[in-house]
Amino acid sequence: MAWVLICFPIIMAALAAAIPSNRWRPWLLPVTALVHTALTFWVLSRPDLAVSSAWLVLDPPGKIILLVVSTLFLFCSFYCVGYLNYRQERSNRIFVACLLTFLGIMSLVTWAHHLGLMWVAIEATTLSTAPLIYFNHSKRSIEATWKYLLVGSVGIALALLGTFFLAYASLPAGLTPTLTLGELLHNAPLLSKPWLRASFVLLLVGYGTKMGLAPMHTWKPDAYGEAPGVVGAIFAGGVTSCAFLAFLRIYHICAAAGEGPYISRLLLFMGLLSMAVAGLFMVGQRDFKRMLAYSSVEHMGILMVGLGLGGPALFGTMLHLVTNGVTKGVLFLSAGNIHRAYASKNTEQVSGAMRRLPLSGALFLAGFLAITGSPPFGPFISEFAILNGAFDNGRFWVAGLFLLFLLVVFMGMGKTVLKVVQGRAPLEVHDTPYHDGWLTAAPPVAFMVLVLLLGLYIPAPLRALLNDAVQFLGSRP
Amino acid sequence: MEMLNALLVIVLVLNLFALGTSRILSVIHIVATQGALLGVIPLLLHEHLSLPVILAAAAAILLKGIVIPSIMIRSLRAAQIKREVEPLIGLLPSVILGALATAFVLLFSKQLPLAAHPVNTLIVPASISTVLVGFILLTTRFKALSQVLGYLVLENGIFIFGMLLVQAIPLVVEMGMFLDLFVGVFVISIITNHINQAFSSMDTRMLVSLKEE
Amino acid sequence: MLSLQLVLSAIVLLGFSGLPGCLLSPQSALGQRLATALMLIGSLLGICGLALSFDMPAPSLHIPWFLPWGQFAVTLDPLSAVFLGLVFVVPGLGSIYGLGYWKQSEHADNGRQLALFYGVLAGSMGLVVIARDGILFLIAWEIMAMAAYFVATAEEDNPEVRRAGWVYLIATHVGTLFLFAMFSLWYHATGSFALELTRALPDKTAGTIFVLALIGFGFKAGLMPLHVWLPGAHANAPSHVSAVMSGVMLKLGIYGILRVTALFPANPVWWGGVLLTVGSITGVAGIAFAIGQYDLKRMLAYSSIENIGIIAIGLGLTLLGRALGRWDWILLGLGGSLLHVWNHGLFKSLLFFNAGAIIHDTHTRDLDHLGGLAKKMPRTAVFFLVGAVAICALPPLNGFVSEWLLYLGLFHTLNFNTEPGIAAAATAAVALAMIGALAVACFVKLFGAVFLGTPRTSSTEHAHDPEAAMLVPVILLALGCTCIGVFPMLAMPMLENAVRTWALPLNAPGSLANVLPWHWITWLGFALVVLAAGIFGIIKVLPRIKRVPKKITWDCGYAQPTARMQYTGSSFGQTIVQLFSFMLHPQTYRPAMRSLFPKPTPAKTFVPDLVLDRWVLPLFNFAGRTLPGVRVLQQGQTYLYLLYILIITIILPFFWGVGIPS
Amino acid sequence: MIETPIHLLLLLLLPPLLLGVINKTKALAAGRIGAPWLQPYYDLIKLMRKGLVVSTTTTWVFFAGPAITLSTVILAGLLIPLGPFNAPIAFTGDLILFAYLFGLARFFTTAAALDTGSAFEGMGAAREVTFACLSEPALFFALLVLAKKSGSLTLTNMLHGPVAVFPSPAAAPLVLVAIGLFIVLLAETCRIPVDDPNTHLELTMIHEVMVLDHSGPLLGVIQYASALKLFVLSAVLLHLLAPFRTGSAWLDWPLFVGEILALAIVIGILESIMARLQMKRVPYLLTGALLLCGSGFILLVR
Repeated sequence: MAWVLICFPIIMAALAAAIPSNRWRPWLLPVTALVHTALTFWVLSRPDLAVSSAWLVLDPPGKIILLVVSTLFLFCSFYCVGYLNYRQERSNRIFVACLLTFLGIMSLVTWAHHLGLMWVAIEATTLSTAPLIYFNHSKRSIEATWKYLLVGSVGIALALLGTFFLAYASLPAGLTPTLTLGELLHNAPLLSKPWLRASFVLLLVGYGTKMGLAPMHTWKPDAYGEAPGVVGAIFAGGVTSCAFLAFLRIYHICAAAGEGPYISRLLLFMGLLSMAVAGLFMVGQRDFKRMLAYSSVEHMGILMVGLGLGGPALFGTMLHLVTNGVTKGVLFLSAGNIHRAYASKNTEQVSGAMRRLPLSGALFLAGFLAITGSPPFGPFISEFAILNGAFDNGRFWVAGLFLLFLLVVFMGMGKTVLKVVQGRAPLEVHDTPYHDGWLTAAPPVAFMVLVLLLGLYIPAPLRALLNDAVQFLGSRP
Repeated sequence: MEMLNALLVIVLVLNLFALGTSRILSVIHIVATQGALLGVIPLLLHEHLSLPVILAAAAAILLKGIVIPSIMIRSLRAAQIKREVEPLIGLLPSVILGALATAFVLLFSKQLPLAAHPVNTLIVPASISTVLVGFILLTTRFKALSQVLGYLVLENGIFIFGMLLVQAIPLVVEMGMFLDLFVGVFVISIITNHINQAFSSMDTRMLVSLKEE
Repeated sequence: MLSLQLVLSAIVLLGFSGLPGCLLSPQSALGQRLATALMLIGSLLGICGLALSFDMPAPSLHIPWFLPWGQFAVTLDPLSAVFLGLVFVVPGLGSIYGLGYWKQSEHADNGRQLALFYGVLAGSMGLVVIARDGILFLIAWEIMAMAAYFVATAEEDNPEVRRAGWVYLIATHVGTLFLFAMFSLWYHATGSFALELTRALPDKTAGTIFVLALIGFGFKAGLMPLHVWLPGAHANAPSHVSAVMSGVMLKLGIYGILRVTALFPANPVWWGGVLLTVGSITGVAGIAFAIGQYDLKRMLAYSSIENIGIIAIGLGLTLLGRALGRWDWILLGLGGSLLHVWNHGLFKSLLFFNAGAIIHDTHTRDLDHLGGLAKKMPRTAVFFLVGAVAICALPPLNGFVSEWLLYLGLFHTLNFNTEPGIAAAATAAVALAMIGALAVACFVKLFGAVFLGTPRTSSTEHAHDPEAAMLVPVILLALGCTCIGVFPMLAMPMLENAVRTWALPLNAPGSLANVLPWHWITWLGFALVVLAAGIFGIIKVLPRIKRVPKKITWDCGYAQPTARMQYTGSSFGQTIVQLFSFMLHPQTYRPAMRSLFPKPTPAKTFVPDLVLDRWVLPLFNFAGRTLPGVRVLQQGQTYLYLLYILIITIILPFFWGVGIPS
Repeated sequence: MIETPIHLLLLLLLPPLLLGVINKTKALAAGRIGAPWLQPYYDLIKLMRKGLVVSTTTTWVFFAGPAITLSTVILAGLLIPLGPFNAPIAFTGDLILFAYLFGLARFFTTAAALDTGSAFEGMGAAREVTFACLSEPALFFALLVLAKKSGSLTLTNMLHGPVAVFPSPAAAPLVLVAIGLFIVLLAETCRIPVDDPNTHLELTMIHEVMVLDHSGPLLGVIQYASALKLFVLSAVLLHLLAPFRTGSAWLDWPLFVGEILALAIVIGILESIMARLQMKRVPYLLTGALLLCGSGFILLVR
């Protein structure tokens, strides 16, 4: 089953590369996405399919990520069709092919239970997404791609070293070195502590680079700023989630090895640092796409904090993966529409989006309120759960800082968003061709509905899945 | 074993050469040699030669020693640029820095709780110091190509460490890693070409239009 | 149970009243009429529900829902009923008023949005009041806050409105974050989000929860110094929105404090002390700042702050009473505050509606551009006067009754002989007296500057009494003020139940209805009216008064008094502003006489907000200037980015085992 | 039950006499013969029979001012016990009503003043409301002290309680309060040193300048009302200063009249030996009163 999920998109990618028509090629995306989502739900409904081999196992966290990635991709794929219709002047062969490949690889990440394989997959996502950032072929996009590649590859290289350390950690104990998650978890307590910790640090930095934790986040604003909005959405919801999953593995091992207190210090430090940095860079941010990038940095930080708090906060963390993913979908897609309508992403030129694009403007505003944790939207539930975790294990300082940074982010982000949305639109923007169409407006609306739904009602299966994930992270086979 | 240690020492020396050389072409050659030498390590490390070991060695020599360097040289030719690297800090200081880092790691490695097998004290320090040298190259060079070279040195360092765990890392994964490395360098060199066309230079100091103003 | 169902359906109706309009065209008046109709039906249903629930055991409803915690738990107890009453009266009247004040046809670009969020605001306020679960409460609370933001910034194409809205947004968000912390701590302490009476918590926890609640809800209620958002938002919102915000939304902050304090079976003395002090400061400072303003609606907004202060004084007395087991203090204090919540809701909306009528015709809020309107809009003048007298707590209107209760309560603290310190609480009565005197000054200034004398500018030329849609709500509110003022005993049973709900554990004899001589209030009210009318009549019918010669004002013999010679509102307030200049810091721009024949230069004086303009904004501007300094770290040099990675990799291991609890 | 009619009679008829006494005292002190005792009555009657001129700018508020002022003062008068006799109207909390009735009067007097649109009257109104901000709290401090002393919230019982200055031991608070109240009385009834009822320099006046435009009956009503106010406040003060009782109603009524006239004489003497304060000094005087009453309260509850 795993192979179908992984290979089908890649085959479709090959097909896309083969199709000549620039206009019809994009339609491969929704088709593939629909099949992929259908398969995903089938797999999730059938526990017996979850194990395909020792290396390919779909455990609860993997299921969550797979669900997020697949849904995100489904909605984005429709948006892509609409978007690429506006960009007929440029060949989308590579774009579509890379997107499809990327879907396959992300599925691989969710299945991989062998850390080496995991690493290969993550590195592959880096490579397959680079052309997406480069889509506009402008000087700026080249620069963004270059930085993304270099910083990303160096980070990933460190992750590789960390993986090796992890394998080596079992040597001093006289065990045969291995990288399969199951075995590592099983003899986690025997692993040599120094190597384990070293590998933890390296993997934190390595996969943290991919997630975009401060101070390894530097590629993020450039990449998100220059890539098309939809790519931003897939990065912020998909790539980061995959990297987080990869990191979750080593976290799991360290927790099983009884390193909890040690790693929680690191995680809290990194998480709060990321939130703080994101907040600082958002203050007075004039480029609303870069602002979204920093918001993504902030939310990676929130995930780290949740992980570091552990216990009751774990549920919130897992939930936040989902809510953050879909909310980012709303923000990036609507931001993309606004960007296109104004042909600028600088708040000096962009204002009055609510009048120029009533739908996208409203969505952008609502998305902002959602992502900053206002009830009744999904992120509120997850962030509040994490806060409860902080209070629950008596870490009042963490809770205080958490709230403080949330406030800073709210102020920094709100200033920019309101500048974009409110006021009168400058006259010249009314003759840009773009107007909200079905394909470009419906997906963000769908995301928004999801966000609202998650804030008021978490479906029982999802809740069960989240609880399983929390259980799983606490367990060791 | 002595053989292996000698090899590793050569690798370390090559690091310092890479730091000290000014012409990009020769740096490429140095890195290529280093890669090829690394390919030999597994053969020396494991006395009874198994298939994965041989394959890994072959792939390493082929890729690190021949394919990637040739790609680099082509893109160097394609880019009609001044052939000197332009270090942030002078060549000599960077050499000294690298030397210090290496020395520090060698001393520090005494503290590391190393496994009884394989009994060799040089592999781990060699790999770590190579990684550090890679970082020094990455952070002190401006030419896109020389930064790529730094990345390669970094990879080499990691590869050395990987040699300890051939049996831990199955062949498929090994190959996957090589593939990634290859594609990575390939894509990067494509991008460097684009940079060279767009900016008519490979100086990454030109690439500062994306920033917080 | 039926009552609760009625109330819930009412809330739903209110909440979605604006929705149909959104499907119609921006100009169609039909949508607005529909919205109003739905609002009114909802309000009527709700009031029926409240009537049914009177003296019944509080109906409640618990529906488990699919969130990690909490459930959909609502209860309709007398305490909620008091606040629900406001929710069902003021917004409904406001939407009628809106039919004339904010015609859909004249405000095509924001009319629908306004109607939509106006309804949402009303509905969410209802939900806030009946919610009995922390999560549900937070959700309703935030919906309310956001809806209020959107209605207050209806005219967001005006930069001033945007600025005011921004300040409001920040303030409300800070408040919400404090509430997050509060509820988290509550959950941590009690193990559930249910808002139900708990066993006594450890003093430290309870105290922290109380302080967090005080700050979180204080932002919404506008307790000083957390009032920063209030004047701007109220001044720049459409008038019926200002009425709802000031009349109802602020009170929900008070409700929050009440609800949270009701969760504890007992409380230490200092809770009461804090509230008494904060209340006194808020009251005096609020009304003093009101006198310093020259903007009609800003004055009203600051006077709202003052009234919140008065209510807070009552709460302080109540908490003090519970701490010392004095039932009479609770009865009088809480009864007075709750009644004042109602009264302020009535007369403040009355005043805002009238202010809206004035602004609607004159297009200015500046007192010094108005004047002499009593002739052009006689009805408005009368109703405004009613509101003004009521808000100054003067007999025979409703304001007096609630403050009377508070005064009595505060005087009761005198006969508490064990601890002398407690009697100091009675000094709050003196603060209340000062507030009263200042309020008279403030509203004489307001009434005089707007309605009396002669018009100061041409802006009042087209002023006239508003149409029926804007007049009917005003009449109803004025009637309400008078009724409560003359027949206060009618309101007492309701208040009594609310008080007993709040003070559930200790329950003592002695009820509001019979501890106080209400009939005297009624009789003296009548006597006052009759006497005044009589004297008025006598003067009128005196033999020589049959025909009164009309001359210009005898300005001490000056033959040509002009409108510009009048005492303006600013000059009227000047003496008091000087008296309180230690607190108000008035700023004056005097014309400088440089040349021999100086050009005409304007002189003006104004009173900036102490907290916002002197502390908060400078702080934020400073932060806004300095924080972006971190950007030097990210100027696009890739090699630096790589260096950061190296550095963090080297730093992180230093967490190695440092102070790890093993 | 004869008390209520007598109370009403005194309340309605006696006040102008106080003015007459004060003026006579001042005249004698100045070495003049002065106007007859009953001059205020003649003035009132004359004013009532005069015609009326009103400004074109005014509205009904202009008439409402005097009417409401008079009615509030009369009601306030009904709450006050005269001498040892109970007030006609007495109920818990009437002291608050007493204070707020004066507030109502202030509201409408000042509104009527602003109604004329004259700078002078606006000035007077501004001063009136400003000084009230200080005298009102002083009054309430006094009320607190009296309530604490007597343990009652009904004016009658309160003033009949142990609140007199000298018979009662530990009277220090009461002395302070008595002085404070006296200053408040002077301010509220616009006597020297706060205000000068018979100057005609508009710029320096408070109360008189507010009524510049009121003529004929309106002016009559206003003057009558201020006389009543003087009477009422003096009656309150007397309970602190002169708690003399004979026990028999036949003697107590005349005794009370004598006391209040004596107080009038005191005021008259004070007015003739003191000069009016500078306008900017008045707040200091009132703050002084506030502090006196306040420290009285502190002394009591410490």
